[in-house]
Amino acid sequence: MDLLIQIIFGLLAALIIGAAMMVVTVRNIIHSALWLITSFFGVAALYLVLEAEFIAVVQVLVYVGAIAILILFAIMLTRHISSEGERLLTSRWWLTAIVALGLFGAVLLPTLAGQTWNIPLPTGPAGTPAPLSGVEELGREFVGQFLLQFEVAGILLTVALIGAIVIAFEERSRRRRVLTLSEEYTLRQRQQATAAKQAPVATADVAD
Amino acid sequence: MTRAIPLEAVLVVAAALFCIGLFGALSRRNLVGVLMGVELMLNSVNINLVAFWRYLEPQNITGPAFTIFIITVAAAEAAVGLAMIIAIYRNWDTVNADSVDSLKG
Amino acid sequence: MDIQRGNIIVMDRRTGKLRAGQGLLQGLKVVWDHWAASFRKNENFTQIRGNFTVEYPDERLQLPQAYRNMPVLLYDDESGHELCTGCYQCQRICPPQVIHITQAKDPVTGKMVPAATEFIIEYDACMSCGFCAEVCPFDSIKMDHVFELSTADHDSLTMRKAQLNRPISYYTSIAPDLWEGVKAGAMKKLQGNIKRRPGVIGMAPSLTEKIKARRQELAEAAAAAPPAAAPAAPAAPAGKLTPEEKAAKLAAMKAANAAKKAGGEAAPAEAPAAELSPADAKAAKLAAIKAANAAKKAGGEAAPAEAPAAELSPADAKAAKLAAIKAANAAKKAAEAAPAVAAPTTGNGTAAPTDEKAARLAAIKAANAAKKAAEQGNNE
Amino acid sequence: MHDVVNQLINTTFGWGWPGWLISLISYLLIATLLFLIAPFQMLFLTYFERRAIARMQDRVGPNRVGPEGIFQPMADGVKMFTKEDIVPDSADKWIHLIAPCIVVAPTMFMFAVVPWGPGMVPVDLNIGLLFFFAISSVSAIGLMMAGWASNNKFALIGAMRAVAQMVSYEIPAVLSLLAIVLITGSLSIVDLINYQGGLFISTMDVASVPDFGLGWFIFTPVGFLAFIAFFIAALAEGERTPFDIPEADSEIVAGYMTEYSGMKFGLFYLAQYVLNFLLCAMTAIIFFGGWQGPGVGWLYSLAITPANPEGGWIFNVLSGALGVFYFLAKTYIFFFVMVWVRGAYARLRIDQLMDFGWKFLIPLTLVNIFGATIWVGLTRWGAAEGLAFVEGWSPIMRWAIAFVVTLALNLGTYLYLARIYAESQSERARMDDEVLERLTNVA
Amino acid sequence: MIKTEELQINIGPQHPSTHGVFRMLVTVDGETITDLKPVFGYLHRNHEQIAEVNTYLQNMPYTDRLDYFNSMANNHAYAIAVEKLAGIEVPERAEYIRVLMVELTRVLNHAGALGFLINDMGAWQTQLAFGMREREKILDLFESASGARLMCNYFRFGGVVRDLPDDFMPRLKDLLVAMPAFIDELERLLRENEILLQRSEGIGILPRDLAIAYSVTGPVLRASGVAYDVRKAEPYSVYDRFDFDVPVGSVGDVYDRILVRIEEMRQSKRIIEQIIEQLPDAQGGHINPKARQNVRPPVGDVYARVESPKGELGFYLVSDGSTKPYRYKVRAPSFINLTPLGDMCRGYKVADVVVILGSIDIVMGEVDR
Repeated sequence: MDLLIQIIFGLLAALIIGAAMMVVTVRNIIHSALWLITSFFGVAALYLVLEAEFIAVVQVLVYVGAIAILILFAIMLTRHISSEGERLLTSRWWLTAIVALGLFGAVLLPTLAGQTWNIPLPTGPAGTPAPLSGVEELGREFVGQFLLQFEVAGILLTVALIGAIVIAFEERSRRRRVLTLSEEYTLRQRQQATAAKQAPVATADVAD
Repeated sequence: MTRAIPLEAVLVVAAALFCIGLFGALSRRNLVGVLMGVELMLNSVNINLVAFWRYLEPQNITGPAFTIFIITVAAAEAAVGLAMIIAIYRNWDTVNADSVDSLKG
Repeated sequence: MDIQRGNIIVMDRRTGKLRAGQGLLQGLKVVWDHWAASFRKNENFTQIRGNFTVEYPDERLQLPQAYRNMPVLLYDDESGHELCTGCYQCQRICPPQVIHITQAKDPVTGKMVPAATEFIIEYDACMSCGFCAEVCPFDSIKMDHVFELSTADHDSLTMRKAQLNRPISYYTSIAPDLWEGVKAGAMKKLQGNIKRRPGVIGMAPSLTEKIKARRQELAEAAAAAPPAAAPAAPAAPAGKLTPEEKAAKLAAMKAANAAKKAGGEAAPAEAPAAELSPADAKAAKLAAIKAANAAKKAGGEAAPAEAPAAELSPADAKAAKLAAIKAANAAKKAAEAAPAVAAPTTGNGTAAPTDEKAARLAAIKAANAAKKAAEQGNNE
Repeated sequence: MHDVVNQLINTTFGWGWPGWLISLISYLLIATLLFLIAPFQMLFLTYFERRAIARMQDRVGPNRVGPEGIFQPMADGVKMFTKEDIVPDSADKWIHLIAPCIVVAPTMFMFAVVPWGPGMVPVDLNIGLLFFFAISSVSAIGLMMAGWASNNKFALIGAMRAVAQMVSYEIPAVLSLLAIVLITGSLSIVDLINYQGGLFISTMDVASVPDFGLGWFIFTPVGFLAFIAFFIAALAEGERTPFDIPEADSEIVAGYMTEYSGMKFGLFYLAQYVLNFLLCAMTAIIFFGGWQGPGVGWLYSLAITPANPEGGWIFNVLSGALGVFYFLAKTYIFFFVMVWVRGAYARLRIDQLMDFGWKFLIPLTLVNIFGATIWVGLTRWGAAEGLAFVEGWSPIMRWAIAFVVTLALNLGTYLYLARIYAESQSERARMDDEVLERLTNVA
Repeated sequence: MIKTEELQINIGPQHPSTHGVFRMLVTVDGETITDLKPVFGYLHRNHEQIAEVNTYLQNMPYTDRLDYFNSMANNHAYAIAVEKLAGIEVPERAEYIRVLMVELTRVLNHAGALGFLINDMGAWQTQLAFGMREREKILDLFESASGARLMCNYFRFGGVVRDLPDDFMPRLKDLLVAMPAFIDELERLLRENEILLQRSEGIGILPRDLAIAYSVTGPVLRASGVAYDVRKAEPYSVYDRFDFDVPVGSVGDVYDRILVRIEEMRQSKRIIEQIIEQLPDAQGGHINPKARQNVRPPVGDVYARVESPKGELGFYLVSDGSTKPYRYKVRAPSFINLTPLGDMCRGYKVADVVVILGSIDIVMGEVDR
């Protein structure tokens, strides 16, 4: 049983890391986004392994169902830029690679050094109640212990929503508006009416 | 579960994910790519939170709760970020980070 | 604007009405009514509900008499004669020009006969306008009711006369009233045309064999009674000569001439007769007899007799061939009898007897052979 | 299933296999069963739809292949399989290939939480409803991939429309379910069904009501409004008329499926019909009690269950059969409604669809959530929660008052929103007028 | 909403809803149309030139193929033109039969057109199936009279090719029983349906003055509020003997076109009822017996027009005294009604294009000729 879980975990870790690697190295931005989705799925599966079903489902719902789709939409709306042949990375990508690797080393080395492998971890006593991750507990805590954070998150979401709309929405006057035939016709009539009002004498002359 | 896999293994995965995300966020030219890197980083943080909750304090709901908050923040960040990318695209006609270098809109 | 006898109605758009889904429910109601009513069959014009489907290959609607699909040619059931006279009216009016007619010619006189030897309609390009049926003065071309004509290729939709022929009885079965209206005139005109058609010209191709068989029966019956009475009466059949008879006569005449040419010495031409079909049997016999007479007249000296038929229709090709072979044999015999070189026997034996051409060829060859033999006879 | 397999292997044969192996075997069995059921549902649904809609149009529909044309879908399937698989030259081959799979996979996943009868649920997740909707949003990715990989303008537009529509209609769907979740207090689908015993009034609201399995949510104003909103959202999610904009054949040919042929196209079809089946099943489960119906509860109480180990196995079979019958009957009735709607209506335009979703359905469902809280307060809360005035009322009285209050609230909201929505449409025309006015002055 | 690049989409010539092989080169900004260029000619069959090498009568079946939905109306216009040119009298009874056929044609055309329009809006054939059901009934009548359902080729110079069969009138009366029910039902389906209103109200508005300027005719013109109907403006045949109203719209959008078509079906039914009343008293036979079909009109030219279901259908013929027209020109309503399409679609959404196109009710056979 343990072996099974270890194998599953190994596969999941490989999936998550591999997909993430593809995200940052693949040339086509759409493929990159699809790898990102793969990575999200891997993380959701990892949550399931960690017995956090609710988080896993929320991960799928929010990351895959919303954020990934938003990203895909953004890519498609800014499509003709993501063409082939352009440089994928910035000119100093090696620097960032060193920074990232260094950070990983800094985190990983102490972990590897200080780890005593294959020693069963101190787990709770046999009668430990099941871990709390149910919806009910979360809901209670959201309106209890974490009320402030909950409110702040709500406000953040609202602000983000409004902000996103404001940023992405063109001002009405700047937006190109295609007049329909009847609108054009009305416009012309009104313009003629205003012109006639402004220069009644001239129109009278023409009429004569 | 907790018997089979040490906490550190999960943390190593999270750290690797974070570093990859960092690399992506710093080195990709495409702004959407940058955003994807940031999403990876946020995911790694979530893994950490869930792992710590599960291994250390399964009776305390704080871990999942904050994971949810971070997911919320990530959603907000993605929405605003992508809106900004689209606004940038509209003004500069590009989504490359190093082409967007003037302060004038 | 003013209009006469009527008003201008400005359509009511019913604006200002609160629309909270009543229209949607109304639509659902209508569809539901149809669904609920669809379990019974509806064949009634007054109803708008119920299942209207005609499950086509199993059920078929009664086509109206006036229905027109593709043109066909009618022939008379009784006599087998086609109503078509090859007058080209339909060919001329046909808007897409898909009708092609070859008018029949009298093989003897070369004159036009009121019948069509070939009649082609390209069904694939026909637009079913029905003009051909309307203009046809002899009511020969009519619009068929068969519409299941689909094929995989265009060629099979080029209909020749044999495929176009339909008996009048078929047409009366699909459009009795329409036929009733034109029957008298059409049949009268047909009788007039039959008189002007020699032999099987103008008969439905599918019927010629049958008709020939019948005629043979009649002839055999006739031949059994007075077998030798006729030989001396060459002029007798003149009135009702069929083209074959004519042809045979012609051949006989030619043979006689050739024999005469052979220096007054008649060749012992052999008659190409007995087994021939009644129509030409008589003629051929006659010819043979004549040739024999001529030969006899020629005083026992061999002269090639030329036998049959110049322009026989395909059906009598067999007869023609036979006649030709016989003539050739006769010529051979004649050549043997005389010190003449054998007349070149023609290759008729192998030629397929199916078409006119071969028969004609055979006849021509036979004639040539006869001529040659005659020349040789002369030379000696 | 686990119990049955365990019984068979360990008790009957006495092989003593470990528990995880038994679990594995039972889950594999269930998965196989569901993977068999799903395509057959799809085959039958296509036939059902074609026949029903033909009847609505005074026709007969397919009736040639087999008795009454029942094998027509098989013939179509054979046709699909034997067709040439065309991949456009400029398509992204791999994504083009895996997109249909990604569309189909989530629909199969969703079967995991659908209960077919009493005690007949593949996995009783305590977040079943959330799982259902989380997974259903995944297929949007597949649609996007299909549209993008085809390298075709129609496909891309269709995919964008499909995804925009799915994402925006997920919100009213989830919000309308939220009202129900508030009442039941659980995200588990099994709990949801168990709540719906009773006779017009749920036994959970009023305990004294006899249990005929008819205490469906549809009989409450909150449930009714939620049902309307959910069903409309389900139509949009399942891309059914009047919301079949992503594959609007009269505008964008076949939407994201334009460049697909053969079995890949068939997979999209499979996904769509299976999704439709699941949405109908969900509607039946959430608002019409799923397998609940007269007799099922009583039969099941006599059967072998963890709570009642001394029951008769025949009652398991009977209650299961009756429950599955009720469930499928309800599901097919909803599918018939989908067909019915398809037969009657035209299609909305994409902007109208968005307007309708965002400006009408979402406010409606939000108000409905408010109604649900009133419902919960009036039927369940007492002095402890701060509602002291309800204390003296009898349960049936509380139920009746809750009914009246929520009915008034929902009806008023509906009419008010309908009016506002209509006004917002004319408001738009007025805005156009303003633009014209401004342009006039500019010139 | 969000500015994107302008995208060019080809709708057609191979497209489910272009009513034939019609191509629209649509430039869209997001979903909004900035430009639409109609491209036609894919169904060009050289109709007018063929007509000039055919005799006058031979052209009759070709006119069937112009607007293959309403072959009777096309026949009528052409017959009137040639009769005017050659001075052929038409007996009264023949005129009644002609008008009867043409009005039936109008009903079947509108039933089909509305069905196709709703189909373009995305309905799944139901309304079309209902329309087609009525159309089939009328076509059955046509078949029994002329011998063909679509390509009727029924009219001849001086009358019609054959008189109505005996069972025609009873069947027609049956049909008239069903027709109001059908029209009412169609109205119930179309008139108040919210989805349909959303799709048709305010869509494709063609203002009155512009409609006249574009020389649009038929229901499209009347929907724009101009009460112009050739049957009233210049009564031909026996149209001056019937009472009927001219429905007009007030806005000129797709919804008005639907309403006008529904009302026109009612008016046609009214005319048919009057024909049934008056037909037994009509003088003469089904055709003028003195009229030669192989006409050789005197030198001259003529323009004859009728109110075909799609608009004013006119034939311009020039005769040089021979049996063939020297010049043959068709004023095809579909073609001329199509001219404002590009302008009408501007500013609307992609989905509206097919609806506007459907509301114009074109038949490509007539547009390309």
